[in-house]
Amino acid sequence: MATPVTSGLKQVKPILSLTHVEARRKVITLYKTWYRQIPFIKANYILPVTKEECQQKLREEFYRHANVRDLRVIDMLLVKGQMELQEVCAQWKPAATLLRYWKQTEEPKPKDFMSKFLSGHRE
Amino acid sequence: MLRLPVIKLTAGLQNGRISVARLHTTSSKLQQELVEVFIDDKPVQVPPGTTVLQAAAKVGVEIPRFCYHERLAVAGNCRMCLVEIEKQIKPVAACAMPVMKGWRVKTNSDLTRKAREGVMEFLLVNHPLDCPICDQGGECDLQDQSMAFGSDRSRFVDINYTGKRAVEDKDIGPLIKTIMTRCIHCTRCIRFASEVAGIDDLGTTGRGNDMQVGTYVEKMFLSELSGNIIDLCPVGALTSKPYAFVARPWETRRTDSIDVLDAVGSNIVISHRTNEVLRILPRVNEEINEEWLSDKARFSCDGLKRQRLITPMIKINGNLEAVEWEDALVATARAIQNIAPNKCAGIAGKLVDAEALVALKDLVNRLGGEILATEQSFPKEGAGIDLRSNYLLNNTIAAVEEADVVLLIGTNPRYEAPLVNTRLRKGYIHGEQTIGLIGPNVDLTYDYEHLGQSADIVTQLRNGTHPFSNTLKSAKKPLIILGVDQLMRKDGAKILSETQLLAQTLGENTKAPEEWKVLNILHTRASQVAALDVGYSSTIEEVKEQQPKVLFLLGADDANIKREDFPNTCIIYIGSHGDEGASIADVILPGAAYTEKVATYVNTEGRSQQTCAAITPPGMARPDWKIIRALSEICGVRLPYDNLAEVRSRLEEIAPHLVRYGAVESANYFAQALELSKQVPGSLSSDPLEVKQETLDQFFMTDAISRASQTMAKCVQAVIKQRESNL
Amino acid sequence: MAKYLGIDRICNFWRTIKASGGILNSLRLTFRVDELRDGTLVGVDKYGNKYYENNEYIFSRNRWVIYSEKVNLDYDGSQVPAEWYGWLHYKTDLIPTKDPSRPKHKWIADHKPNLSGTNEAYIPYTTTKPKIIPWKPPQ
Amino acid sequence: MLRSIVFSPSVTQGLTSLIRNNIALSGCPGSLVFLAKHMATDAVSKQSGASLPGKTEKQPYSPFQDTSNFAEYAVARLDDLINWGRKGSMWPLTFGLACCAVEMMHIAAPRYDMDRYGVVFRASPRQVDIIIVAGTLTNKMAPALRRIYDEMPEPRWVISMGSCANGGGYYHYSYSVVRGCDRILPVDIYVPGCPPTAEALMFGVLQLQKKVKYMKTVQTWYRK
Amino acid sequence: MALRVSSLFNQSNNFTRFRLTRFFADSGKNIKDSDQVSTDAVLPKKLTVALVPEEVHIAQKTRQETLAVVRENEDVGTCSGVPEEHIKTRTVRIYCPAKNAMQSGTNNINYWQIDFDTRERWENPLIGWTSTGDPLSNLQVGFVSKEEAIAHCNKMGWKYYIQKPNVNNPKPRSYGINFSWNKRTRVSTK
Repeated sequence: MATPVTSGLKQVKPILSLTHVEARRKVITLYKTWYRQIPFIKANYILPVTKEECQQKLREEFYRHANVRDLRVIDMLLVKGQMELQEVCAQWKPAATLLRYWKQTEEPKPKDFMSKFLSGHRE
Repeated sequence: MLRLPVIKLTAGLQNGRISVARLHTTSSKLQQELVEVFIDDKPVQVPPGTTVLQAAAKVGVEIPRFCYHERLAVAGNCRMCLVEIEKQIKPVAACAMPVMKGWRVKTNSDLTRKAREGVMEFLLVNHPLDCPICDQGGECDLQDQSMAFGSDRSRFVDINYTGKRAVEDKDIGPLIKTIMTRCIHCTRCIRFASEVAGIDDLGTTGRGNDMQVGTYVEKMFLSELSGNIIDLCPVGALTSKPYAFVARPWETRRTDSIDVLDAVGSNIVISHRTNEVLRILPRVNEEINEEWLSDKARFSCDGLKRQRLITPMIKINGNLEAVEWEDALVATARAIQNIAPNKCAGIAGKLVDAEALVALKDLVNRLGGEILATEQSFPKEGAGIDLRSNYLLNNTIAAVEEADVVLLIGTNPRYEAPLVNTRLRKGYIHGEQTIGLIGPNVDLTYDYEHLGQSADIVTQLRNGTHPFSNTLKSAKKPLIILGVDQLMRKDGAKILSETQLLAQTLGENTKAPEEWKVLNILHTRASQVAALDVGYSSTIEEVKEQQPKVLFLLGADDANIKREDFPNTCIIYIGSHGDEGASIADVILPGAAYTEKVATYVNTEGRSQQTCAAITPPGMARPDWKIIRALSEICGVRLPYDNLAEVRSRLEEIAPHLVRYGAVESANYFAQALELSKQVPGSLSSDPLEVKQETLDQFFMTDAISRASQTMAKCVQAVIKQRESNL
Repeated sequence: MAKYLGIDRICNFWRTIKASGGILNSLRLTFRVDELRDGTLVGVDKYGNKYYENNEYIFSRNRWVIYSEKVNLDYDGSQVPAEWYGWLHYKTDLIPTKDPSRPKHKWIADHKPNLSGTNEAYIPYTTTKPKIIPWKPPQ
Repeated sequence: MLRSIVFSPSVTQGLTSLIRNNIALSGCPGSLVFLAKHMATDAVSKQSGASLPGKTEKQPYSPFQDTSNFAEYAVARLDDLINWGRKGSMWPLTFGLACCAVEMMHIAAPRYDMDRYGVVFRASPRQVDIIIVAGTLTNKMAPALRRIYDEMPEPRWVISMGSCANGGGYYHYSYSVVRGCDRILPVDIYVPGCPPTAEALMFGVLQLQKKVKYMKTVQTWYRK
Repeated sequence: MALRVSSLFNQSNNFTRFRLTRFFADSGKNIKDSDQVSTDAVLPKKLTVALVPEEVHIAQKTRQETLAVVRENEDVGTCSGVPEEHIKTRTVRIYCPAKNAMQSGTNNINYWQIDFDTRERWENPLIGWTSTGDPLSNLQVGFVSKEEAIAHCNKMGWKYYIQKPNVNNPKPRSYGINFSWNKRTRVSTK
């Protein structure tokens, strides 16, 4: 069961950023771009969410990966975030897909043992 | 999957390399000179006497075969393994030909290919073209090899099929369906029957085109291992009767798991589809079951679909009624409420996993109860269950075949652990083993010296007053296997201590290696070792004496547990099948069977293994430990684990070896155990040693699952019918 | 000339009405079967359905059935028995009474119309075996 | 109207239903009860008296005969009226999914001419009473079908046409096909066949009419 | 209003394009060595000149030459798009597939494989086949060696355990023992 933790370092070809400082700068840039884009997104799509909710969600999505340390993973996430932004700005995504961030239609899965036990065979 | 060809290629090579390396280490030990041969120009060093086929396998070259099987004797009659050897005029049967120094074997030359094609053509001339209705289709060696090595066109011109061979089908029992026209006379089944199963019932009659495989007279193939000839058959001549026309191999999902119907812990593969177990196949594990599987493990899977508990039930007005989980749990909790300390007990049954055992132990302890019993009691005198060496098959199953003298005390391994018996038979045939038996005179499929049925023969053997003791004392690797049923006797502790003393004497006398252990206990219940490891030390009698207010039956279906003994007790049954236990219960909480949960089982040698969940528990059934965990929460004594990983860490706390899957945690402290056992008072009683399963019909139905199985019931009937007939 | 002026149609119309038993009966029949046609009565089956033919109509309209009075407005296609079905659908030109090759077995069952919606309706049942057979507690 | 009767060799089918309706309506001088009565037992038996020879006992028009008092009688006749209206103008939505759809087209064509029963195809679920599921319903289409069904106004009926819609048919063992549209919708009429002929579908529609005739809308309300 | 929205949109579009270009410009099309020329070709001349300052060019150049230092165990799981639930709660079994008992071929088993713990499956009421909510239930990846499989699991962030492979140690076989007089291996039936 044990997962061995190897903590050696290695040299790799960077994807976008060379250092963590650079990566951080890029993340903040991406965040700001998204943040400034929110009013326009709201204007383009007709979303049943407020600006504050959007900002909250944006923050959530960025903080979800707050513990990522690997430079290249950060870069990949940056690229993905950028692609996402592009999709939203150009309205390639329909509103319903965009609303998936809020998971409104998802039934929350039971979290504690008893409700899991009573609701079914969930792990 | 695209990467697979590459993987195969590299892995094959690597495999070859590993084998060679291993060979070198052994060779340095044995100081044998090795023979160098070249398989397709790849050099390989093998010990003399190795066959060409084995040498080829070492470099990862597979030679096609039908009759050759690495666990059976060489027959050399299918001729599929013909290969060309340089400077030899004729192709050579690789399976039977020992290598000579410097031979250059060509496994893919024109001559070889032509030879294979010819053999294939001969086989197919008389083989029916009924692949679409054949159960072997999709996992048939003949199909695969005719695709790979056969000719792409037929020279068969007899369109009226006047000359095509047809053979009458045989009836050899309720397990094996025979379609003898498909037989290609590889004789694997015959060799299995006579070598491994030890029953010379199968054989050939007639010659040439008239040759037939079958029992000479129409009778059932009376073996507890008969299912294996289905696996061995390279074509569809012998197929599984319960599985006939059920599914194709490519549409089933396979899950690797462990068998729990005996204490051997055979590795199995569960074939299932749409949440239904279709069949069970053996999985190779050299240390436990090799490639075999007992019939009970293989064919009782239809018992998993019958007599199931699928909803919780409560006794309302004297009748058990199906209820929701909430109601059942609350009703149970109400019964448990305000219970006086030590008025709560648990009995664990045959098929319980270690997780559930631990959960129940924790729950009962938290409710103030101390008495946790197993159906199979273990004597408390002496070391009791504190030292593992007291209750394990210490020497491991694989090592049984290495012994030269074996003493069986009060056990019938043929039915209690068929795969241990195959090891004994292997040792008997290939290792010239001498076997002695104290107990009833049963048919063990090999010759043994029957020493008698009385328990004090053990003492006589130790004192040297018995004629067999000389054989035993001169043995290089002696082995004692004590049947666990004898420990249930009144003088069980004494028998154990006498056996320990005898083992100690033998161990001192011989020059067996350090890790060789003479004393071995053979269990019959899959849950027993784990239960003893976890600390289920009481007996059913103690529970009866205590008269608990609440009694948990964790899959306990023993006939000794009777309602009359517990007049004022709330009996809570947790298990998968409705059997003895469920019918006396006040509350039934439906659990999962072994194919439906990830669970830990410890086999008789102390090897912990885990089953995998193949299918989902039916209806409202839940894995057992979860039920106990949920119940604990309702009762207000929450157990501190919410998922499997946490239960397992609790298991690790109690006994770390329980989560070291696949490994045998060998027991020590033999000396201490012996010291403690010397203090055991009492004397051996004069009652003869008895075993529960003496004949084949007693083998099939031993637990809730196999009792629910229709196939097993048919087997019992067939055996009884066979016994009554005059053949 | 009459044809040109369409007088023959009026004749036809009157003839049809006459064949149907007068104006009132014609209206009644039209109400019941939505149609008024003149034709020769070819046969009557044992349920009272009348089969007509008039080859002046184009093919596919020249044979028809007037259902039994018994069923009134609740007629439907399945009330035509098997022996007449073939004639009505141009599988044969011989009506059952004139066809010598019709099989006559004792065991041939009586014709039954489609009984959907009634108590005798066919209700399919599952033939699949249940995957799990639950345990029934002894009572 | 007369023109068409006169100038066709027989009474034009498409218009006869109109005649029938007219007769039915003209027989009713305003009172609903009277109308219902007229349509039901009395009127019919009176008519039959003068009709063709070999008169026998006739099946009454209305299936609701066992009325014990006037109120029940009244609601039964109301039901008759409503049912008569409903079954006279059943508009199906075409849900053509496969080859069955071609046969479904045929019933709209002149030979089978569904219009004479007041059955007219509509393209919008908002305007229809029946949905005819004609063809293989795939897993992917299933949500769309259900959605369209949900959009239909009450009362609504479902005709499942062909083996595939009935129970998966030829594609029963396919991983991507719904094994019968009755797993999605409450089906009223199953039309067997692969594909069913247009005639069979027609028969199905007529069976549905029969079913509608047995509906107890007002009576259920009254009982409540 | 519509006009305003559209104008907003246009604006925003420009806005993003600006950001986008800038982002990519200083992030660089950098992995490949020969990208310097093509970057210029792809980007509009004006934009490149206006928006990509000189420092970026320098950065690009350095990027081509330098290597970043990262930790050895890569964490690809987070950016693989696999739902978090299926990374954190899953256990992988690394094992050598066993030979199919029904057949004697062994060429298809000499590799390592990973598979996942079984999650719930149920019979789908719609089609009658078995459904699962588990995207990984059909994932079986083959590897040449155990180490590769372990590395993969580490990379994806899965917990794993290794099932002990089978040790096959065949004993030499001989045709002759079927006929030996003094051994129990002598074959009685044929």
